Amino acid sequence: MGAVAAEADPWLVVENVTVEFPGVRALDGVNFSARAGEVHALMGENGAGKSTLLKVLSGVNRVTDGALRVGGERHVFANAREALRLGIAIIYQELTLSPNLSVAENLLLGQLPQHYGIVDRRRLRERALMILEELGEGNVHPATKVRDLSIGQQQMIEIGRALLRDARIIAFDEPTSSLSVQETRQLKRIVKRLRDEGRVVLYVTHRMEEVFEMCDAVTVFRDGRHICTHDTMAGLTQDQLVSEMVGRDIEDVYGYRSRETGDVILKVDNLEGRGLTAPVSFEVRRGEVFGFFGLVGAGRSELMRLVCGVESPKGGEIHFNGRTGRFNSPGQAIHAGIAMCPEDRKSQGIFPVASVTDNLNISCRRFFRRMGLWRDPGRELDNTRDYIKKLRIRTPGPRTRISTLSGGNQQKVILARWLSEKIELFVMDEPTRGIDVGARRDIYNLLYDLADQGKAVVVISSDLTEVSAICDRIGVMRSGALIDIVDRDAATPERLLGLALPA
Amino acid sequence: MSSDKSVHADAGSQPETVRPAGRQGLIKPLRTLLDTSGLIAIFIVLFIALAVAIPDFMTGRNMVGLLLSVTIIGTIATTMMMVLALGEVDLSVASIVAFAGVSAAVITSASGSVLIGALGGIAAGALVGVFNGFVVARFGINSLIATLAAMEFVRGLAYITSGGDAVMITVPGFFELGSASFLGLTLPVWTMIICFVIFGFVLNLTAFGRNVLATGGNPEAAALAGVNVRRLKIIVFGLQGLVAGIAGVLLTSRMGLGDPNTSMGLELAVISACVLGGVALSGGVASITGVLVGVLIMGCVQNAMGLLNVPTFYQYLVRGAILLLAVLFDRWKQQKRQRA
Amino acid sequence: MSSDKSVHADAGSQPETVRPAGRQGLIKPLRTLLDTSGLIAIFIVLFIALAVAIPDFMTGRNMVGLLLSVTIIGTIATTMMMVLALGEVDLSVASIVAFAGVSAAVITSASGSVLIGALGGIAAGALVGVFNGFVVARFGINSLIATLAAMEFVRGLAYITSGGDAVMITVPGFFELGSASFLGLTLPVWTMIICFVIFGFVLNLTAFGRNVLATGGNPEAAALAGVNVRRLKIIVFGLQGLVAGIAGVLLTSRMGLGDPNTSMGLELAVISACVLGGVALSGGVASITGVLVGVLIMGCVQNAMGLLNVPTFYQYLVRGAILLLAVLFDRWKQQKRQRA
Amino acid sequence: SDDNVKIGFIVKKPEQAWFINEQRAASELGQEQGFTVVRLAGEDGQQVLSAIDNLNAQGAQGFVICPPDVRLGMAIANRAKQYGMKVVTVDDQFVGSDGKPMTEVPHLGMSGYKIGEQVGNAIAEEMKRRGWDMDKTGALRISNNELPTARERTDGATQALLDAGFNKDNVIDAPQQNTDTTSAFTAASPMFSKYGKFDHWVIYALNEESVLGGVRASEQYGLSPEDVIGVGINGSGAAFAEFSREKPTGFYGTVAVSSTMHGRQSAENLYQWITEDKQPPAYTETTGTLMTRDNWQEVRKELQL
Ligand SMILES: Nc1ncnc2c1ncn2[C@@H]1O[C@H](COP(=O)(O)OP(=O)(O)OP(=O)(O)O)[C@@H](O)[C@H]1O
Ligand SMILES: Nc1ncnc2c1ncn2[C@@H]1O[C@H](COP(=O)(O)OP(=O)(O)OP(=O)(O)O)[C@@H](O)[C@H]1O
Ligand SMILES: O[C@@H]1[C@@H](O)[C@@H](O)CO[C@H]1O
Ligand SMILES: [Mg+2]
Ligand SMILES: [Mg+2]
Repeated sequence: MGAVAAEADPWLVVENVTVEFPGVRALDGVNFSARAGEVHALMGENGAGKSTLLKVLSGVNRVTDGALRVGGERHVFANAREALRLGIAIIYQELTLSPNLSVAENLLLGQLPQHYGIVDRRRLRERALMILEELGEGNVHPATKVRDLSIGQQQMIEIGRALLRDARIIAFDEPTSSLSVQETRQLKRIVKRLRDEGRVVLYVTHRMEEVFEMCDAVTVFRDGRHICTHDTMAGLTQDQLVSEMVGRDIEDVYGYRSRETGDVILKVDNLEGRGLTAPVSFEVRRGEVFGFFGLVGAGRSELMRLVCGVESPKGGEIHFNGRTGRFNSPGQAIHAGIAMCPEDRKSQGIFPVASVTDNLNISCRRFFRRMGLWRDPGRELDNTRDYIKKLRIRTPGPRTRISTLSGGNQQKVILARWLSEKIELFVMDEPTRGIDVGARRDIYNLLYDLADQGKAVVVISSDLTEVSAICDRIGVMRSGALIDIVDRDAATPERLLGLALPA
Repeated sequence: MSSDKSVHADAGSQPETVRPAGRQGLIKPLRTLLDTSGLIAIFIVLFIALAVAIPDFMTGRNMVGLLLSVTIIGTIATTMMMVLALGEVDLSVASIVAFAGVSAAVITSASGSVLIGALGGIAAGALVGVFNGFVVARFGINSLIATLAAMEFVRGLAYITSGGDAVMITVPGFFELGSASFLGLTLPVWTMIICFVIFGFVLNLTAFGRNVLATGGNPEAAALAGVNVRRLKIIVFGLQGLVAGIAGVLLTSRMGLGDPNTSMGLELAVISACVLGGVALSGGVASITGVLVGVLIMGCVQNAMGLLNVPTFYQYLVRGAILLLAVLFDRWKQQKRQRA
Repeated sequence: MSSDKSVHADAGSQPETVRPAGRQGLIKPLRTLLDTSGLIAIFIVLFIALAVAIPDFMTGRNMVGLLLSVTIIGTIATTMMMVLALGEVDLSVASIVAFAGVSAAVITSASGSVLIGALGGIAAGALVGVFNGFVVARFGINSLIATLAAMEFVRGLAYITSGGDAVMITVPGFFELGSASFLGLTLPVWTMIICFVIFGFVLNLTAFGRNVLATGGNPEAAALAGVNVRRLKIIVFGLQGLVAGIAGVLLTSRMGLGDPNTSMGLELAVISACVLGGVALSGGVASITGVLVGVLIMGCVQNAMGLLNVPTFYQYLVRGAILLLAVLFDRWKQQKRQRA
Repeated sequence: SDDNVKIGFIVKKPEQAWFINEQRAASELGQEQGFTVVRLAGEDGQQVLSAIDNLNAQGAQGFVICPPDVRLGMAIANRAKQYGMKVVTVDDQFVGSDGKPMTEVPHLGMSGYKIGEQVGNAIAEEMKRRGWDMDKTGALRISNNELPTARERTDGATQALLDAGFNKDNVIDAPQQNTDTTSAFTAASPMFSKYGKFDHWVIYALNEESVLGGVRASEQYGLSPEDVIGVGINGSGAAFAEFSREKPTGFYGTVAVSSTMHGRQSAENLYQWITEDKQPPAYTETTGTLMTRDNWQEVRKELQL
């Protein structure tokens, strides 16, 4: 696979590293090494310790025990600056950009070109343009403010920043979870180039295809422990990898179950509004799992935000469950029986300083009131424990602050928030972003259960395999317009992609 | 910043065991107590030290005096806690106290009725609060600047209402409001206690309180989760105005006059008490026990300085130093706990 | 809050292409002007209205007086802008002004040297600033509470240094600092102008300034990208102290005495001027033009009220209303721009 | 004398030189005569009541007070009665619910209005000496209407000027936001440019700092010291600073009152009331002495400032 054969001596060695947080041993005596010129996948369930390991490399997390060797020398990094100086660049799982600065400034943050402290605007622009070209984002202007970019583009900026570090070791933490199809392709090219240049590339992902397509070696973690390393992908099967990750066999992740559909529950007629370039009409039936596919920025989220009362439509009608009319606020929609689980976990989903249980019960706690007056923390806790079990949420307890959970586990809590609502139509925007295979299986099952009960589910997903595998019908959007609605049987990945790509 | 993130969960061993950490089995108030124990510890040590060192400190009459001296700050701190939990701030409270007091005095004198006067004053306060909430929620104006404007404006109203001079109250019944006593404590003290109980309850045991915290933690997420953020803000600011209005009316009654110049700088004292009590200015974090302790620490220090005859200028140094040390110590305890 | 997030991206025809909005091709100062144009428009309209309505307003002497009256707020606002851009706040500036002024007076009188006295005063200010920065950066103490403590403490120091009374200056040369003039403008005015130039330059054109904005926008991101956040904070607070110190020394020289009671409440005026000028309290957003306009609006309003003989009590109303209306109007323009 | 006597001395502005002096003088007297003086601040009604509670907790037998608002008299007197403490007022006399001074509480002080009149008379005399045409003279009244005592003083001065034949229309108000130099400067600045028609100016305010602010603004406008007569009130460092300048400025003089005497005398009155049960006189009025560049050192010594 690799164009340049990997060197014999590992450039990066992690020796017996342990990292402890209050209530959690995130890494437990981990040994691991990676060679220059290889792409090394790190895999494992949510909360297995992948991100923690990367943060040890970048000096963000301190080790309780153990050591790092880079190029044969022992290091303990006190902070991010030191790690950067030693040639380690990380693309973190959560975006770390400064929203009001320009793209160029974000790309070169921490190493702005300067003469005696004065920023060299020309060089800044040139370097930014160069790297944007390389990222395949040539149409992003370097002076654009980062907050005006889509999440995918922001993720690419994040990657560009790491590339500009010219680092010897470069680590990606679930980079593709918010990238579009083209962006993912571009990323794959970049990763390949990095490998060919003889760098150490660490690659964290939950997507099997990527591992088999891009990586030269894979290490699996479970519960903070190193489980196994495959130095070559030859002879390794997906099933084997999955069972090493989750400790059990999963035959078909998607496990689609067919069912009868009922009456129309949602009917959208010629809806117009921000983000849409043409009026949109579609129907969703009870018992149906309806998917929206499209490239990032195709307008799927915007469409469902208009439906769910997050933003107000400029025209068109919405009929839901016997009532006609738009919702003026998400609250109104939820009370009527539509809930939307947002796509951007960090900015739209979690309350970072609040506990898992407060995050989970924020909306549904109205069902747990005592005498209809004050809340019932006991029943809220029961509900939380219930979902901790159902979704295998890895947390020291229901009262742990959510910001200390791993990314995937935070996502599960947000999902549980909506799963515990009493709703008729459930809209999920990129629900499985960053979620491990085992848990995805559980989530799909919960969706099917909802549909079986006669409710309806709308899934927005950029994961082609996922939409085509779990949905009964799929609406494909492109550039703000609904292009076509495809039945499950006709929904081959090629067909969907063909519809979604600009003509 | 980073230190903000970490939590107070106990050290465990096996990550997969999702067992409730030891403390989490305890009842809620006790847990809160432990959570804010850094500050509570400071308070207890301070209190004991003062009681031992200053003979007059622990006397009953001094305790009553101490309580009385923190009533305004304490009462208003309970709603300021809600405002801060929401991620907002209210600088207009001192002006509201003055305006409500003056209004109550004027209305009482004009109408001859204590009830109408008191209600009028309180209503004036609540109105200002609702207006603040409206400006902040409806127009998305930063609350610091909105309430700074209100602070000027309302102080001006207080001067205009009173003509610049303190307004004397002619109806004798009015004085009883401030001095009516029950179980040895006067109405202002009871009001403070009741506010602590009510807002402690609201914050912890109602959906409203949790929504306030959620909104403070991430307003966008809260709106998407169905919280009516706008209404919430108007209500919280309205409550703040209402409570400041009550405090103003009681103050006027205790003083026997509505003084438009009263309580200058009160807003900063109230906010410090809250922040000292662990309320995050960035929103989303608040504890009623913390606020109580914050208020008491500030009151004890001030009281002790009076008893010790500390010269005025040095009182500034002591207040500044205590504030800083208390926060530093709290921070240090938190960090130690994190490492443990 | 949600309104904060939305942007002025063009209503998308082609969603994939994020092309630079037309404005972004323009040169920087012009763009900044347009960005803050809401406020600049207000200012221009206000200025013309005042010039037309009040005959004495546009006289050269009144303009000089106006400029002089905003020197302290203006000078300190330039560094406050940096502090706010960093996502922090400094409440201790008024105390620093007093302390630096008193120190300069005392040192000058003791040493007999104007240079030593002035430098001593400035150094006192810078020291307080560095201390603030250290407490905030090293211990992660919330800057509002840290500088509130400093505000008390340093005011106390000013009283103690001066013995509570205004300190007279025995060296005549000291008065020249405040009255030395060049091209018809005195040193305090030049100092303000120079501060605007320097900090405008620092904010927009230096790596330091961009790092300040980046840190304010997302401190974690900045730290991860290798920005030395701690050093940055200490420097910015240090600069704030230094500049407040300079302002204090110049004030003392202008007034001819070191007054420990001076400038009470200045911190709020400075912060309002900044926020009025579009500086976000949450950090990461600042513009020097905005701050300039904010300072000038406040100065013009105050000056005009004097010329118009507005009764004192109504001045409160006017100040509050202007502040609110200016921010409301700005908000409204922003929203209109977003929709356009 | 009695070792156990403890009295409070509560003032409305503990940071002001005036009150610092008063409290210091009282303490010194206490040391001489063997009683304790507890110095407390009472910047608003709430603080005053706390201070009284605090005194009660310490077992004080009475207190001297300069109240933040004269109308707090009833509330303060009631509180004191409740604790069995004796009260005397200094500087500012309590006003009862009828709007008249509360004569039952012994008072020592100067009338704000009368001290203001002294200022006005001093200005009028100096104007005459300089031979100014009153019609070409503006009077800058730096006012602070939020503070009743300030208003009394400026009203007194204004009245004295009018009585001396000053033209009412030439009295210009410059409201300040604070009581310090800077706020007076800001308030005064626009007035000079607005009323450029006047050749001469007289300046008065509630205290020296504020008058100084006005004088600085006049200098800024370009008026020479000969064309300005500023007269302050109090006799504090601000005035001394100005008098010790090399050259005379527009700050002509100040009506100095002996804060030291006020502090000592009021404390002594109270002490004797407590120990000898000798009720002090209901009203002791003090007056000020005009202090100018020529005589300031002697007056300062005389008044023990
Ligand atoms: N700052 C922290 N404080 C406390 N616990 C933490 C902290 N950071 C991580 N953890 C815990 O460490 C464990 C490992 O988390 P980590 O983020 O490394 O998982 P991950 O493998 O990256 O998972 P995911 O696939 O969901 O991103 C989790 O149980 C998490 O709760
Ligand atoms: N706040 C905003 N202001 C202006 N335009 C916006 C805003 N948010 C989204 N858009 C635009 O609306 C269009 C649709 O975006 P949307 O997020 O709905 O796409 P999507 O298909 O859901 O993709 P994703 O996978 O990123 O969620 C895009 O052109 C986007 O740039
Ligand atoms: O405020 C004044 C003070 O400045 C001093 O002059 C004494 O009287 C008080 O009323
Ligand atoms: Mg992770
Ligand atoms: Mg989307």
